[in-house]
Amino acid sequence: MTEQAILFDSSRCSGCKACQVACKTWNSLPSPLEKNSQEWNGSLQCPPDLGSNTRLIITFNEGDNGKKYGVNWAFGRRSCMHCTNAACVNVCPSGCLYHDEYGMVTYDAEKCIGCQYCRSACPFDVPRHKGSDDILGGSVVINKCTGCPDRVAHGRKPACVTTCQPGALDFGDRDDMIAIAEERVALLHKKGFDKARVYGKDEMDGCHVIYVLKYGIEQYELPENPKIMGSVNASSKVMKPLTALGFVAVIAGLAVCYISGIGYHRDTMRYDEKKHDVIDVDTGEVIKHIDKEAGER
Amino acid sequence: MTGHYCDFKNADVILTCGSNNLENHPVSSKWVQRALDKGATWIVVDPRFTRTAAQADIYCPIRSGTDIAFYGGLINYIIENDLWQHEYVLNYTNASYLINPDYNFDVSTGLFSGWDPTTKKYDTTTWGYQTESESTWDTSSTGTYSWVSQEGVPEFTPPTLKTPKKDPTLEDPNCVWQIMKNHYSRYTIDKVCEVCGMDPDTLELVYKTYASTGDPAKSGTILYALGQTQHHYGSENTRIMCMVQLLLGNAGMAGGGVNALRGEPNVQGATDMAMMVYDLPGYLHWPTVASTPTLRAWCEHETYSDGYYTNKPKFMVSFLKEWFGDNATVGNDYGYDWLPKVPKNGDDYTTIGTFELMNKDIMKGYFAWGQNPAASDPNTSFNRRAMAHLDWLVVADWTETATATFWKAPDMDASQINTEVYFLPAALIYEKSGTILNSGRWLQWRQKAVEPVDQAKPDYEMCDLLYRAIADLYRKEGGKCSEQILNTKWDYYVDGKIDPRPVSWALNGYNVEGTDFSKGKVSLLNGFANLKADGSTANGIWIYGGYYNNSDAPLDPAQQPVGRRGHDDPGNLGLYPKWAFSWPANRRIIYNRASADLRGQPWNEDKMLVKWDGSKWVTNDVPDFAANKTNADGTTEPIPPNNKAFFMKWEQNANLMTTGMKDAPLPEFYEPFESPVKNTLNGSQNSPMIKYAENESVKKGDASQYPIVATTYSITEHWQTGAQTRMCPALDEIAPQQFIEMSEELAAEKGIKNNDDVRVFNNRGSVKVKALVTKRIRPFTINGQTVHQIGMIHHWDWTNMFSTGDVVNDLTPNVGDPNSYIPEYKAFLVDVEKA
Amino acid sequence: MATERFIQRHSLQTRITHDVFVIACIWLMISGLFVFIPPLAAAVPEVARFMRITHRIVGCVFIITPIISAVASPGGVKRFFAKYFTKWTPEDVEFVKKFVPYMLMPKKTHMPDQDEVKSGQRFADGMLMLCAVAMAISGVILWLGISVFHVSAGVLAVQRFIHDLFFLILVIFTIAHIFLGAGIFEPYRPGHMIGLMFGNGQIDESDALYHWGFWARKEIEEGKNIVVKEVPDKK
Amino acid sequence: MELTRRAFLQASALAFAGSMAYELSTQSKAFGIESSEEDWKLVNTDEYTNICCYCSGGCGVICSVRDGELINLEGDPDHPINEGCLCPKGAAMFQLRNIVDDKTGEIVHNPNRITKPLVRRAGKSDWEDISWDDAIAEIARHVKTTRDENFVEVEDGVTVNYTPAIGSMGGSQQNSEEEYLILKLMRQIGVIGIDNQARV
Repeated sequence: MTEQAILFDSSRCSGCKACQVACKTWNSLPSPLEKNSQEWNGSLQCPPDLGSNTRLIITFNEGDNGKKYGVNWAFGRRSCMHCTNAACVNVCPSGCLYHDEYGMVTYDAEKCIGCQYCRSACPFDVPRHKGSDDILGGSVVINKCTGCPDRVAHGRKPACVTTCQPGALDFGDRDDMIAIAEERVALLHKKGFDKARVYGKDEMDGCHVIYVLKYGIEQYELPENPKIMGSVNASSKVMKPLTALGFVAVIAGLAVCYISGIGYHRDTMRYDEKKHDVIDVDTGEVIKHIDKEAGER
Repeated sequence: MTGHYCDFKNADVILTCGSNNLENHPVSSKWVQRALDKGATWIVVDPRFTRTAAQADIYCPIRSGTDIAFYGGLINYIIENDLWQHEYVLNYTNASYLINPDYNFDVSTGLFSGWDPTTKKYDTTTWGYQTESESTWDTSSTGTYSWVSQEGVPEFTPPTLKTPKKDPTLEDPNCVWQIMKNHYSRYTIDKVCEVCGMDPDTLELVYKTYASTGDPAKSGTILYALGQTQHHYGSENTRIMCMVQLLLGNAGMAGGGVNALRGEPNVQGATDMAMMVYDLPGYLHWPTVASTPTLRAWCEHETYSDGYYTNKPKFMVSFLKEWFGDNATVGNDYGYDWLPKVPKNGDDYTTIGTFELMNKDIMKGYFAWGQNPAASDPNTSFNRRAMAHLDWLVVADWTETATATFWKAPDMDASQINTEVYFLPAALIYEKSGTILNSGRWLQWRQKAVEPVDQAKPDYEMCDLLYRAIADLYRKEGGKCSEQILNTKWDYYVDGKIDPRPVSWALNGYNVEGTDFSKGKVSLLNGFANLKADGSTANGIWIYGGYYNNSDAPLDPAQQPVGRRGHDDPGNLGLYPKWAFSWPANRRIIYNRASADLRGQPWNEDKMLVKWDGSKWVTNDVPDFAANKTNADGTTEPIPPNNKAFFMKWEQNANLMTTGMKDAPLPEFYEPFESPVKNTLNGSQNSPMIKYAENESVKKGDASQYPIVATTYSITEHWQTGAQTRMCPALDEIAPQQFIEMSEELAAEKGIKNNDDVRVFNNRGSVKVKALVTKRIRPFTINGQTVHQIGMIHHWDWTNMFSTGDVVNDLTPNVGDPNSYIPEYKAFLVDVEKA
Repeated sequence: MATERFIQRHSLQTRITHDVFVIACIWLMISGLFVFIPPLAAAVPEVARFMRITHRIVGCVFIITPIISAVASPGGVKRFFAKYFTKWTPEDVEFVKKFVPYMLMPKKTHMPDQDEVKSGQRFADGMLMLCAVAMAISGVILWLGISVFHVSAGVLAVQRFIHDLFFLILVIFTIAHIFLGAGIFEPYRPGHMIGLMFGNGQIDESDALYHWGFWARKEIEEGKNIVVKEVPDKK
Repeated sequence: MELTRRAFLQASALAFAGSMAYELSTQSKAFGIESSEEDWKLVNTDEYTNICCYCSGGCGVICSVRDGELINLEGDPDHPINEGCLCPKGAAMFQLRNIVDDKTGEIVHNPNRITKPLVRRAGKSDWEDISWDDAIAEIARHVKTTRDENFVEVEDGVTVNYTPAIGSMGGSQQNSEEEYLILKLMRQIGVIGIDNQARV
């Protein structure tokens, strides 16, 4: 199978959030039902962030356009970037997260142990977990974009892509998506959107979600140079081997001690508190006298 | 729409004005993007910088309610800069027609000639043409109108064709062209900017860009919606767009036209079906006391002297035949007298007026079919109090709407309300089958997918239960004019069960002979051309003729035109003639004759809809003109090209100036009913014919108390009063609360921060909402004074399990347009404070 | 019948505190390993999920046990700090210097007398306690940060690193602690070392003199904590 | 007749089930979240085409039905207007009938929907249940009483036969066949006050 990718062209996105809804309905993800339980946060970006039942959001950012009217209104997309060098896959302790045949990062929820390492490892802060509000965490299971492998396997595009009216989302061979993105960016440059760029082509050794950013990257809640966080690398790449090494070394060292200690003999002692003498019980010999007057203890 | 959604891709320039098409008609985004990909330019003119504006090439702000000034300026710009399409305007419009020399417009009073101050109405005589010659119909057996003399056709005197005087040089001061040119000469760029509040550079860029479609090969489309229509001069707003499209030669072109993005799933159908006081299905007029008291009077008053509407008696008699069945005979005027006649005060029975009637205890019973007037109509707090006067109310809906529970509203005391309210649970759209129309006039079949949940029923079943119960009572007990009820034909059953398919037969039309609904037998008509005025055909709505015409499989919609699923696309114009059916007669772009020049050659070969090849018409679309004629011997022959491009008008030319509107022959700018500024274009602040403004309930506010202009609108995440969308948790999640959009300047003035609770109020009501403070909204400078505008979404009320809020329509004024009676939701006055 | 003298070194409360803490610690290490060692979790995800729940519950025990103990006996806390944060004597310095030679050549190296807590012990136990505190704090942040406060991924990553780092140190010092404290190291074996925490908390006179000379002699001189028991005659 | 893949499937279904095939005869209440051994949400579903119920775009949708219950609803890829796409409202149309319970994760009928006739009596502050038969009988009686008490037969010497006392609002939500029946029902009792959502 050739590598596939989702293309998101922010210059076509109308910010309608149909993709968010389609993601929910296809994947049977619930929304809160309690009356008026959802706070509005002063923006069309609702919900404001990914959540335990929200795998995808459209971001809204109003930038100055330097013109008399209007703004540079950037509609961005926050969801799994399906990295080639995926921090979540690297860090996943249970083999739950993996790359599927199309290069998308998916998971086997049965294998998730709920450690949430993936979330803290992800440079895009994407993975969320169902049941993460459960204080004991017994029911915590990862919930993030899977790229709808069930749909793809049956010849359909991911739910979000299928529903997108303005054609801001597409899905296909990664190379094709990159070509479309690059062509689009060239056109946007021609139209005067100087900061337009492709994102996801080389990031994280190549993402399987390719973005066309119409405005500057600062308007899109995306890291300029996403990297697997140092501490994640330290934890997974250094600490684990180091701990194993430390464990082995200390056991080995102590084994030497143990061997050197074999056959050690020590006489039984007794202390004569009146004479201040330490006495060998077997021989009665005074091993040590404590000269109290001299200040000895 | 004169075109349809897929046709937007053929445009060279798209003007979105009075609509927020990406947000509220999201499917339009696909076709607008296609046009942009082919190099089109997209202009958005809107008071707010919307999600639509964010994607457009040019954005131009405009103060709510000043569209006529904007378009008037565009007309002036087109004329001044000679950017109009000469051949088109000269031949296909009434530009050269001479108008009555007594016509006048007085700028100082803002009144056209013919104003009667006592009735507050216009006599439109002076707006009419000078007559060149008169001719009468040839109704002899060999004449064009021989059908009039046939047996069974109701007796009536055919109209006289008064051929107007013309001046093809357009020099005559009384010709439409000169009058129009003179009328809009006041609408200079500076004047328009002063009224509308944009800057001249932006306005000129918009004008220049849009006027470029005056090039015959180019087409420009105008996408509008309720932003244009919901004003007390909303109909004139719509008309002035048509004028622009005619001047630029865009009407009838692929990628052109005047395209209303309609807001409800089947509002096109409801309008076609005449669910309005004065209308009869198919844009005919319902009988009135004043003009059409008898069938003869109807035929004489309504039938056009020339053009396709010479056929109106055929449509009417067929309608009566379908309505009363065998009970309709030529002897009893086909039952015409049993139809209720609209009284002289018919205006009082339109939406706004009905609540006044309730308040006066005249209207005592009310049906709300999937509509929610207690939250959606203007001045809803008044409406709720008016509804409390009702004896009974029936609501058919999916969920508890504000209308069904008006007595539960926070400001109502249920113990004092004696209205008996019935809630009838309705089936969802995929729990029943039937036909629905989109804005592009496409009739499409809905398949039933699942049974209704629990006891919910389709509306057609409710109608049947009610009809039978009411008819039973009258049959048993008698009562006032029981024949009105009992003579009505009501036999739409399949295997004894009410069913939409026999209704489809009725709507398509059928031969009376060979049809017996009770036996499941029907002889369907091929199209409306087969309709007759002699009682031999029956049809519920003439324009749908042909949508369900396969008599071989009358119970199988999939084998009917309405159920077609073909993808042929002749000319690659997105016409899809084999997908479903488009009225009239499967025409996808109406007025398509105007897409070709006088010799029948397309203005643009790439956008060829019809073409005269020297001996016949070559077509990609069904011709919307007389392309062939049938000879007496039954043979047909092509009609060579002529100038009759608009054959639904009796002149068969489009009207730049008209007598068809009640309030003006040429659209003239007036300020909204509630406006913070004075009208500087003429001496009348509001349209002289504004409806309902004198009703006590309106409680007009003035700018000294309420200085802020408010406009109401929808967001893409919710729909109308939210009764449907707030019941979908996924939608509540992406748009949980009601907000208003306001400028940073106004917020600073009022000490309001983003996400604060604010109170918006005027004389009619007060609502608490959230504030969205944004640079996307900027204050206007109008006549040198700063005018703040806020935008209010209106999707909430007290009902619903998931999400509730205040009713924004408590604030909107219940005044309206004299032609369409539409309320003025889009511009009114309020004040705002931190809650 | 001869008699033998014992010194009561640890109170019942101390022993219970230590033992509960030890059990919690071991459980946390085992349950933590299911997250720490991927193939383990992959092999038995059900067990891993169970372990993860217990990691949180036992984590509470781990944190609460010393706190309860401290609250129950404020004096003990005072004494504890007094003996751990004491001035270094020349013997303490000498002990540290001789520690490695002693571990490798216990037969040839003679350690100096020590106070109640040896200097090496002070260092090792201090590291254990530091690790415990660091693990507890980072653990709580990871836990509540995910479930209640929804802190940023960066915070979680840093805390996870801290959790991992101190786990490494903890592992090293715990093994050493067991090696010596449980008397696996032969020089530490005779006597009742294991019983100090897992028995009656008493140490026999001879062992006390060997390990903590200063303290043993002082205790014997004071006689307060001395228990005399009859023992069978030695051959 | 043009047949696309989807139309063909439907045509076969129709042929199989006879003339009433487009109406399902049975409905199963037993439905829930798809069982995990089924690899595909839409396994063993029948497809029905419909048209979106929001704006006037006329977007095509496909309803996937298993055992008489709606399993999925998404855009109709064969539809020339929307080409399978749906806006947020259209994409949420499934939820008009079925929603996911946020506590149990199970799919249940939308609790916000009312599926039984209700009546609110004069002066009362809440609904009461009523049977369809009783509701229809009572409404018919109300209509007759109001109409007979407020009926104008002749006005200015013209036969007019109207009642000013009854109004009807709506129609833009219904199918055209239903609009015709509503119009006919209302006009044949003499109603003048007819309006719809065209304006509001």
